[in-house]
Amino acid sequence: MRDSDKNDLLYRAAPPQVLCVVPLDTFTAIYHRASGITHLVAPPVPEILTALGTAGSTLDQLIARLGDEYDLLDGDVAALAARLDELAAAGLVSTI
Amino acid sequence: MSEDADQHSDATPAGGATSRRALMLGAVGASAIVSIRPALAATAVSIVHCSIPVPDPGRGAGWIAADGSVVTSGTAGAFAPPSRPLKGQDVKQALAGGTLPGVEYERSQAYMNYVRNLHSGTSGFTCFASLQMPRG
Amino acid sequence: MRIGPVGFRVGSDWRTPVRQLEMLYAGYPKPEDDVPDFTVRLFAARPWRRVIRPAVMLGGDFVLPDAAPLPLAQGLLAAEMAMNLQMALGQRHYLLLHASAVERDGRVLLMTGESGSGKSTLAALLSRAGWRFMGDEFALIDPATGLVHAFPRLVSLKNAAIDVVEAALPGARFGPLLEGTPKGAIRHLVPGAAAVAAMDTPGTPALLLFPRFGFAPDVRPVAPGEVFVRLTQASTNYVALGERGFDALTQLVRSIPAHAIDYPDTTTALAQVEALWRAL
Amino acid sequence: MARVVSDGWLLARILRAPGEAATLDAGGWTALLAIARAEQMIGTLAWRLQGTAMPPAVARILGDARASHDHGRTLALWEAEAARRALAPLGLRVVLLKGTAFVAAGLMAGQGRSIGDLDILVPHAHLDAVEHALLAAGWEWVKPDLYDDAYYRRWMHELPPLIHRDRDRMIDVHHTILPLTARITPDAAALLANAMPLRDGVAMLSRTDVIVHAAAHLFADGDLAGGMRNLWDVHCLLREFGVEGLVERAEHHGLADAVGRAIRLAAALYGDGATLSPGDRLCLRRVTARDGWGRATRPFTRLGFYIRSHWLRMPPAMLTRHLWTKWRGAGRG
Repeated sequence: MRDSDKNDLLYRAAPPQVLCVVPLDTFTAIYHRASGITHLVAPPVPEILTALGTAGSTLDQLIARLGDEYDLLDGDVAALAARLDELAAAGLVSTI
Repeated sequence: MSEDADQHSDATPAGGATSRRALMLGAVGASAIVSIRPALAATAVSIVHCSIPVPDPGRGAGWIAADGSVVTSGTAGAFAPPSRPLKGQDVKQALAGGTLPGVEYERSQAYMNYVRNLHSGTSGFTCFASLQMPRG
Repeated sequence: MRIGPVGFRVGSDWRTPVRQLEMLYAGYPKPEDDVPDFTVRLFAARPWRRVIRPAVMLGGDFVLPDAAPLPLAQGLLAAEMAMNLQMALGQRHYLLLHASAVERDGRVLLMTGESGSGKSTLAALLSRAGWRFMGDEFALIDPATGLVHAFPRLVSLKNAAIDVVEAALPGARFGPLLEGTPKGAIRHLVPGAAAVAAMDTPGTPALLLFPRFGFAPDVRPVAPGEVFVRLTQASTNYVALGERGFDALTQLVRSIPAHAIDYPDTTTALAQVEALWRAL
Repeated sequence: MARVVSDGWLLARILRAPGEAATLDAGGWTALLAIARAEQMIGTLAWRLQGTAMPPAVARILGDARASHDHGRTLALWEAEAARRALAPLGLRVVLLKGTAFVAAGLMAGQGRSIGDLDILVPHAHLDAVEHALLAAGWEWVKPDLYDDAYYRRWMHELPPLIHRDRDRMIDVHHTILPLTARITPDAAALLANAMPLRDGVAMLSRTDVIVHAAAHLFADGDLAGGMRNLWDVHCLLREFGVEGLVERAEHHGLADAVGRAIRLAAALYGDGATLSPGDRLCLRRVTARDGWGRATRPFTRLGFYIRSHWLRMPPAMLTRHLWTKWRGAGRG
């Protein structure tokens, strides 16, 4: 997929009621009720899930929202896209 | 467990109201999610058909040295990684004293040393573990 | 027979393994309501293999198609393996941790590690030093209460551990010495009468250790994130329990300290354990 | 109770009339649980006996079975969702088959049912696109064997099985409901055209087609393995959907015989009984071949049905070639 296509994609986080989130240390354990799968995640994953929400955001909207909330040490859209791809593969984010 | 979720979102802006928390998005090739898989595969399918990626795509690319460590691509004496993940069944046979199919002895030894060094949290670990645990 | 809260029924094409089980599990009660949780069957692959080079196949409610048969001389081991298999594949009430467990003052020490880490040996030795033996293979965590339930099946001692424990527990009862099994020499130790008498009393988890035999003495804390992943891999039914497993495991990980201990000999290990226990 | 019948009939009797569980002693319960586990119907039994009086140990075991089924249902529905997400960019809806369809639609047949693979039906013309989309979404081929692969692609009604690399779950992608080698050719286009939507991008076969498929799967394809469960499916589907239009639809697909037999056997096992032919009785003998230890019994009846299943699927010369290749393959392994 070309990057221009990716910018138009709407990413949606799994709704909070299907996630059970337990911070352990730098890692956070997430039980995804819809899939029955446990994920152990590191930052910035919990932050992305919170900022993304279920309404749907584009990459640019999401990175702007994260920038409002945090000091982004590497404001790299490609890196954010990689994180979202990973989240989509895990089923915690959908693009459809 | 909903309290936990609340607790977590409270904890997120740690550092107080005056300074915002720093956040790294990480590198493109890095990985921030480990999905937990069954420790003992409950069906024959997963034991025979599980696979071990060499090296773990979550931990970046590289070649495999003779001792199984992941080194910079092109390092002398190291081997380019296999194009496809190793199959559980092939690894099982190699563990019993053979070589991996379709590769020469030294290369097989290097890949197998990588497999032996796998630890939990790494892709392929569960496959390797289940191959070693024929019983519960 | 009933081991801890779990009832088994064992059927066999041969008399010997059943007789050995009856002898070794003589002090154990019958299953609750006489309805066992699991059925285990030891059977011949072909009818004539009952008598000619008899080979024991493992059967029951839950089976691994890959499991290789064992010679009849190791029939007792086959029965134990088949029972473990029912637990590993079929247990859906308790979160199973591949761990040994001992209890003192109602509080439980859990020890988990690969085969050869010494968790069985240490549990057997601690049971002589004022601890109640709860099990050497599976610790059962009740997701509803977070308590550890005992599963005091026969202790499976391997290779060098056989001599160590025989010397330390001179009055104990043992099964026959099984040579040349897939895991080397194996001898089963019968848990003490006190362990069986108290097996219906659960305990509160208090400390988790990851022992490792054959290294210079070392004790280091293990972070909760790592403990969590290691325990999911030390549990055969974590994934199958779904959210109940997640709740039970995250609660356990957040409520008790965890340490890795390396030890060159069992005397060192027992001292390490007592020191960590006192520091709780 | 005059005599404890410890074969598949014990399970059938309790599923038909849960009240009769009150007559079971400890041995009867033990046999019932072993048979239900062996037939992969312990979840169905647990659901059916909910609220019935039983010993505490049995209540505990069946309670665990219900929890286990709930988790299995979650996993099955998630696989369907994963397939939907993978195929949505192609503009294709996922037509769910078998167990996953039953739980997705909330049918009685799905209550407590164990579900293994995900089975879906897609148009034959889109098979290549579907294959690529699934491979891109993390599914991988299970069988590396070239003969098997070529065999599947040429003769079977489905793609060679795929397994998901992270979730270890298999998907069977069907383009029709019987192998192309079978002598009967159901109308696959009609199956797709009449599928009932369940939600966005997800559908299941129509009320009549779903029963036709269950019957086809049992008699024209399989060797009756899992017959107790499949006939329970048929029994539940008939209860909820009735028989209106069923005969005409079965005839349209060329499966009137299979559907007729499925209705008779389901009624004999789980319903009000039926007039049975000698062939029906033989089928029931095969289906209920289980003892109180959960062991498969009646080996010759089983073997007969195994050979019959291949006979139905393949012309004789092809069958010989197939068995020969498989036999040589087994020898090599």
